[in-house]
Amino acid sequence: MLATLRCMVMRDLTLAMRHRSDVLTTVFFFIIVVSLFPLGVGPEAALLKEMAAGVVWVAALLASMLSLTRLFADDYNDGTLEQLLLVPQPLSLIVLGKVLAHWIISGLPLVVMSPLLGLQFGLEGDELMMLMVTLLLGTPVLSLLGAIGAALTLGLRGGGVLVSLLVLPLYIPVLIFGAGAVTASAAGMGADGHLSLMGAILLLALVLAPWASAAALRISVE
Amino acid sequence: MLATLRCMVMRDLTLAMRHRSDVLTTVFFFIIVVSLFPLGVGPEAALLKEMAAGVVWVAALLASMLSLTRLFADDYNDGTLEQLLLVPQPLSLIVLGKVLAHWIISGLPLVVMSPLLGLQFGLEGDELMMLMVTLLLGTPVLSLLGAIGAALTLGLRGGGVLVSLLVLPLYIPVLIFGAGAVTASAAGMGADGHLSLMGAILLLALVLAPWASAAALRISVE
Amino acid sequence: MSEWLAMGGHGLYIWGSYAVTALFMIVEVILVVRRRRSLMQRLGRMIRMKDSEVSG
Amino acid sequence: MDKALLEIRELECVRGDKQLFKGLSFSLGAGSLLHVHGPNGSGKTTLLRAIAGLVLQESGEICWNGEQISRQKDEFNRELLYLGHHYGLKFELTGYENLKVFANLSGSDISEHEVEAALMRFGLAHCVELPVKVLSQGQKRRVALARLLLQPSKLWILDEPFVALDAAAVELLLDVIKAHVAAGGMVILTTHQEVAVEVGSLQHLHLGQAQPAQTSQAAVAEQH
Amino acid sequence: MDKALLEIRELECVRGDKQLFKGLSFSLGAGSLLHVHGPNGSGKTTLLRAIAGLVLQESGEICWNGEQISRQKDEFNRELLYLGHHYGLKFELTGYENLKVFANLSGSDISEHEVEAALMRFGLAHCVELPVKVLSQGQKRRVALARLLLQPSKLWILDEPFVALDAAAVELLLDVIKAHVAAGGMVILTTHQEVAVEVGSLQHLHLGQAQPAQTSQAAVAEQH
Amino acid sequence: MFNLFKYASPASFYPLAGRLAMGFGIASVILLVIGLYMSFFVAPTDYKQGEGYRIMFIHVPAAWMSMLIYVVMACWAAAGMIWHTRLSSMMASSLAPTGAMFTFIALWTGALWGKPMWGAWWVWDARLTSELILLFLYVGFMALESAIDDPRRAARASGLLALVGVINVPIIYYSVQWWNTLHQGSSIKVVDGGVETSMSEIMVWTLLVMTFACWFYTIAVALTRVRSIILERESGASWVKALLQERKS
Ligand code: HEM
Ligand SMILES: Nc1ncnc2c1ncn2[C@@H]1O[C@H](COP(=O)(O)OP(=O)(O)OP(=O)(O)O)[C@@H](O)[C@H]1O
Ligand SMILES: Nc1ncnc2c1ncn2[C@@H]1O[C@H](COP(=O)(O)OP(=O)(O)OP(=O)(O)O)[C@@H](O)[C@H]1O
Ligand SMILES: [Mg+2]
Ligand SMILES: [Mg+2]
Repeated sequence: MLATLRCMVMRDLTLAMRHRSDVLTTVFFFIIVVSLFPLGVGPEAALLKEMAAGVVWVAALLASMLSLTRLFADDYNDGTLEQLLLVPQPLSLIVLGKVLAHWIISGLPLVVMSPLLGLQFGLEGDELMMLMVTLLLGTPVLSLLGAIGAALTLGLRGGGVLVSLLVLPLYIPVLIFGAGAVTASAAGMGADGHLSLMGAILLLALVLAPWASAAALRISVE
Repeated sequence: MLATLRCMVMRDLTLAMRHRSDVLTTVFFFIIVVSLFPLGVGPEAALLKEMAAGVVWVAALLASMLSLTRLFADDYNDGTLEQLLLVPQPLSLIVLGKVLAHWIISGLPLVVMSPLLGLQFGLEGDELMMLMVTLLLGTPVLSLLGAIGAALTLGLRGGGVLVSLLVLPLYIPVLIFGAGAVTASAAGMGADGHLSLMGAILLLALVLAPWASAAALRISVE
Repeated sequence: MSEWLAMGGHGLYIWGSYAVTALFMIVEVILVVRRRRSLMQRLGRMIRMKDSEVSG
Repeated sequence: MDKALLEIRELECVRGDKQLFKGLSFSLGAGSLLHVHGPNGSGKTTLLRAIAGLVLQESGEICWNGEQISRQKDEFNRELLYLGHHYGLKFELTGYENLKVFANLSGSDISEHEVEAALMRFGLAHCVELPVKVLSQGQKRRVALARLLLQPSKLWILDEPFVALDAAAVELLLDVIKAHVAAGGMVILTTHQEVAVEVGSLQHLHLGQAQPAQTSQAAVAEQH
Repeated sequence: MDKALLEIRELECVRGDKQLFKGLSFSLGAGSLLHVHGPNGSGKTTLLRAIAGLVLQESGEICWNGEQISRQKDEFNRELLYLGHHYGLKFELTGYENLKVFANLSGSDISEHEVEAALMRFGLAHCVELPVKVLSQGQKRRVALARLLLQPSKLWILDEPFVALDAAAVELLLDVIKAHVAAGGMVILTTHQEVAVEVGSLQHLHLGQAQPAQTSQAAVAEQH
Repeated sequence: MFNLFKYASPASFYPLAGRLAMGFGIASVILLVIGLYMSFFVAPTDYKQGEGYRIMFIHVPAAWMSMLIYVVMACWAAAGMIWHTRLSSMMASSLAPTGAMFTFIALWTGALWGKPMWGAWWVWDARLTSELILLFLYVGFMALESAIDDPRRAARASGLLALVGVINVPIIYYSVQWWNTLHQGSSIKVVDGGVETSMSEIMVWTLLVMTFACWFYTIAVALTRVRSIILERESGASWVKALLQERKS
């Protein structure tokens, strides 16, 4: 079991490394979206600080979602997915491997970058810490839920936009708790409740999402 | 010449109509992104009103950009693009046709929807009008500039994210003037300067972008 | 009458709500019925064509 | 013929509103080869994908070792190797890496040396280090076919495997198929090319014309 | 042979670090057919794409009517029809719509009736209303090939056109090619299948083995 | 709608659905007429909100229906996934448009109510937001279904989506509490209280009549739609041919 998981993760990481720009571009997209806001909204510091958590989280959502479209699409187009369905291993395990790789490529870098962006918006100390922790808990959920949407829209024209339509509503709880935790801790209130809820969501997604994605994949490949 | 243009526009519109959801999904993506912000930032009316123009414009940028990836990608993958290059018509004309269709599908609906979203953020009368006008001038520019990026990243893995990296910087002037015009008119200052600048940008893009995209396409297909 | 229509100053809102609701419901019913009717026509044509194929 | 390992009973497949075939029954034992014939669009690919479990049939049963394949996906997949119209290769990886991944996932423990030997056998010695993307059509297909030498599957399902191959490679593939059947394996294949696949217990299956009116044709399976 | 319309002089093509051929020269007049032979990876596709102007050559000249094609893209494209490994079809559109778009873009004024006749000729009468996506491999290729009947191009470049076609369709395509050559057209094609393309003034071009060491083989063009 | 369960075969369900649709359609028209009469002529003017509260008589039924329909839809989808009954997925897809319509009506009437009551068309309150998300879920369901050509694949894919989406409903529901403790609650609580205390018996009855009218309307429309869907997907079946022959003669 672990061997299968490792093989899938390594395969997808190798593929990503073949095009190293992939990893960078997700982060850059994240940075650019976050940086667009001050341009659109204007430079007032108080306003910016108040929006900070929301903007960073929304950008993380979008960045993760954008990179989603490619999660299964390449494998689908070149026929590898067909072959993966025929591999004598549980499909949900294979999906989990792919999701894990996706998170390492597109989620983890966001977590690492977030304090820098928070600084730009005037967040400090604890708030930065909280921003990072919520992203650390939240981004895997984004990848996991996103996998379901990506699997469902496989091979459909307009998949990129359709996947966002399907997936963003599912992301909303994560967004609310994630951004809420940062705001709460900025306001001096405890954010433990938020964090434990996010942990629960992560566990739930970890159990259910690979299974649902596997079912969706079987439907889509037919 | 006009026949070629019309043929391309009709072809792409037919393709889009084959999947009517395509048209809807771009709009919905736009709506969802705009709606995400209050969820992340919180429900305070004053704060929201201040961010309104910026948020709507950033969402328009992202929506237009997301649908861009598909502008040439489908044609490229199934080999039609190769055939379009071999057609005895100026390539920039064909590109212009595709861009026009793209705008009708993904830009125009945003313009139509924007007042409704403005209302949600508490904008009123003149500000709503201004938001619509700036989007009407700005979204064609987004499609035109985006085409260059889409053509350059054709066939590259991770095109979706890469295209944003190339294109977003080009979008920034449009964003600044567009959102700026709304803010200026909300603050009671005239926005004529902004608007005429946007008109100039539109004309420039209309002349140069199809030509640049055509050149980029030739490079990408080899 | 016009006083009743004004609904104590809230006329626009109330009638706006009821009118849009009525519009949507009526349009939905029309769409559903039209879908059924055109489907029946299509299927009828199909059957007729099959019949003529068999007999001819 | 040995005891039938693969049994198809009263199979019916429908795509869109078109019934491709129905009432299709046959069985296949160890050491036999089934050649599916039929004009374009007659449902050969659909049949092969249904047997591989990639397409749901409308009715009928597909049994492996007496049990329906949908009830024993993992066991059946262990015995199956399906190569379709698609190459099933990651274009960014090299041929070597592609084969290695498949070997790993199928759970078989394959050494570097074996993978190299397989590639060599298919005449790819000088392009092991190139990403599959830049290979020619025929070379891509050779890489995909090299999997045949690596995975110890009993049942091979090959959908037009000879496409894009040059004469030498066709010859080679025929040898590989013959050796597999001779060793008690089973092969189901389709091809429009004239190739001499005479081996073991050979069965021919003819799927009907792809005509609009004439949907429910009887499929003819003749023993060779 | 008539006056040469297409002339290739000292052509050299390189992919990556590999020289596929060099010093390749031949010329082709009206009413002639060039059959390019060679094992997998020998550079046939590359040569055909270079002639179509889709790949830049390393050195050498490709002239049409005495002038380099890169200097007269529009004129040359009007005379050219290239069908490669890819189908070049929009999978969401129906066969009819696909053909109509190409006909429109190439500037030829083609009636509905003619498009339908072309599809009919290729045996697609019953699937004109289906999106190409759901067609079988062979049916897809038939749709792509139906363009041959619609566009009045002089030079056809066909890269393995017989792939995925059943026997009847191969026969039909041969007829179409023969008619084109007989009417003074020109065809360049490659195929690994054994098909009898004996027509007009037939030329064979053999590209060398795809061996690592042996890069710069002399290409042999023999007159039939 | 549960007793229809034993009619799992489309052939036997089709004629039954026709009769049921007719019955529920007539009932809903009668109830609508009564309900509208009560809303405007029987129910008294509210002492606090004046006439404006009359929007309630469509707003609340629409909001309730929007949520109920999603849950029912997800149940049908689940039944379809588990028992592979073709009819279940057809029922699910026939409910979606009506559900989306009621969601939109709830949003629209809420907005029109909000302007005179709160002075704003829209506030980012949790309840309002979750209703908006519900609309997205409906639209996503329909978009996915229409994006897939093959009807059987479309049914299975959108069914899976409906199931995944329904997990989201309680999560959204509970997020209300978390959210409101952070940002001081909007006026909806106050208004709620106001309405509730002033809710006379006749108002409750009016509300009930309107709710049942909407409910029956939904059933009638969904059944009519499912009849079309059955015919579309089973157009090749022999019973459809027999039925059409019968109609023709
Ligand atoms: C766009 C704005 C609005 C939306 C999306 C909306 C949504 C909803 C929803 C989903 C429900 C059902 C909730 C439940 O049963 O628990 C509901 C019920 C209700 N809404 Fe609204 N609403 C909006 C505006 C308003 C306004 C402005 C008022 C009054 C001033 C209002 C008053 C009520 C009342 C009285 C109920 C019934 C509460 C109950 O069941 O106890 N709504 N609304
Ligand atoms: N949605 C649909 N509606 C009608 N017919 C369909 C639909 N989808 C697929 N088909 C038909 O089903 C058949 C699929 O055939 P399949 O791919 O199995 O053929 P094949 O025997 O492999 O042909 P080839 O030799 O060309 O590969 C085609 O005739 C196709 O037109
Ligand atoms: N980047 C590269 N580095 C080295 N070799 C390359 C590179 N790109 C392409 N090649 C080689 O160039 C050749 C391309 O051949 P081409 O596709 O023209 O062959 P072909 O004659 O059409 O073969 P087939 O019969 O298989 O279609 C292949 O041998 C391929 O390995
Ligand atoms: Mg096939
Ligand atoms: Mg080739």
